[in-house]
Amino acid sequence: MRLDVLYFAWLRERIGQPKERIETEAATVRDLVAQLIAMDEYHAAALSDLSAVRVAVDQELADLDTPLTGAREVAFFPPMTGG
Amino acid sequence: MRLDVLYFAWLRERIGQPKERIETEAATVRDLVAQLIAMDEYHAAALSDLSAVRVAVDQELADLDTPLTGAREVAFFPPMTGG
Amino acid sequence: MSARVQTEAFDLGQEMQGFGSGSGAVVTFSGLVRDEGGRLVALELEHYPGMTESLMERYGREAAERFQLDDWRIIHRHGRLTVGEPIMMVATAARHRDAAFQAAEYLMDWLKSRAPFWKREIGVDGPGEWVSAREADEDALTRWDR
Amino acid sequence: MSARVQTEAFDLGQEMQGFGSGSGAVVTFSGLVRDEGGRLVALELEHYPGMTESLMERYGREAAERFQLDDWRIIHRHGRLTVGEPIMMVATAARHRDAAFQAAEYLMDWLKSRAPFWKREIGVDGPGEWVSAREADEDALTRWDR
Repeated sequence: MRLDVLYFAWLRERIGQPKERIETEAATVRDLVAQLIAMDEYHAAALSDLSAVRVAVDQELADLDTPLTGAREVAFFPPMTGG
Repeated sequence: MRLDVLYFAWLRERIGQPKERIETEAATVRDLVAQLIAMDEYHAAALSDLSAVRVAVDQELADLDTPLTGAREVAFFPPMTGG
Repeated sequence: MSARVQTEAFDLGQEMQGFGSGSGAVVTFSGLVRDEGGRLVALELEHYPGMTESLMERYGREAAERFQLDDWRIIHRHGRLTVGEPIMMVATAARHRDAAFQAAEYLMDWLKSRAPFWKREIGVDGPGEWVSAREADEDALTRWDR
Repeated sequence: MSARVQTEAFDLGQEMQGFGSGSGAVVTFSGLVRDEGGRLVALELEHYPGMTESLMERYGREAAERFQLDDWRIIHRHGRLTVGEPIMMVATAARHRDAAFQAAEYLMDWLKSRAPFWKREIGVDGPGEWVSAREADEDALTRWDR
């Protein structure tokens, strides 16, 4: 399947782009992270410490075990600092 | 001693005036209340149920046992409803 | 850092011009005259001149110290206030939101049950009852005694 | 009852014109850019377009139901915001003050740790660090899970 993968804040900066289209068979967010980390050193650096990373699947907050069945958009970002 | 005695809200209405000057030897608020109740039926009606009455001595919240030594102004009023 | 008692209306936006600039968090509370389902046309507010002003100042200063406020303002009206009009406002400015919220709630709890104001309802047929104190307002105040 | 994400500044007074008329109690919270002791000149705010708007709407509606609000408004800016400028505001209107205060605090707790916004400091020497999430903000949110 094809997923739009989005990055925000310092994750966007480390990866070097705000968005990319990924061809994947990942069943869960965890599988997708493993695939991204294997891609290159930038992804690996951005996603190495997952305790500092939050994820949303189709614009709903999710976690590593969230399944990607039917998903179209996955976003990675640091803990939110709005308000 | 001479005291200015003030009334607010429905106490003012029942007593029929906002302020009166009272010559008294009352040692405490309780003594003053007894003296006022003895004055006439209006004071008696206004001050009969003291659970619905609050008192301030020289513009500080007080109670029945507060001494009147040196006091110049005593005010009786219902529980506050500001805000 | 000011407390005012007045008959005139006030404008929240105007009062907040420049208020708390330099702070991170500003909280305001405004109390408005409700029509109580069409039963009321106005409220008549009486207060204890002298005592009101000095208590408002004192509690404002106490809240400023307790919650480390950068700024505070209390405005309370008296006289005849028609439905929909503002009765009073409290504003607090602090570094973080927790302090600003807590100080505003503290000042409101205090105003509701310790500031010498009394409200009388003015219905469609003229002056009605004096508003009774809510027991919840007394209870609210005790939560700060810790 | 509205949520807005925008780059433009907003005016608290203008936003509050007519807000909550008919209600007894209106609470507002405004967050402003602090200069952190002269260290900062601005903040740069990034957000997740689409997700932000839908979450703000959803949480506004949830708060309205939970706290029986008569009205609510959430405005959050993004882009470059200079020191002293408003970052965001929340306003709530309810019959009594308790509900209005609680709803405003609930929305703020939520915005601080669940709304997809990220702040970067802009110092006198240019762009600096991304602001870290405060642990206190996460803690604040858990108090509503009762």
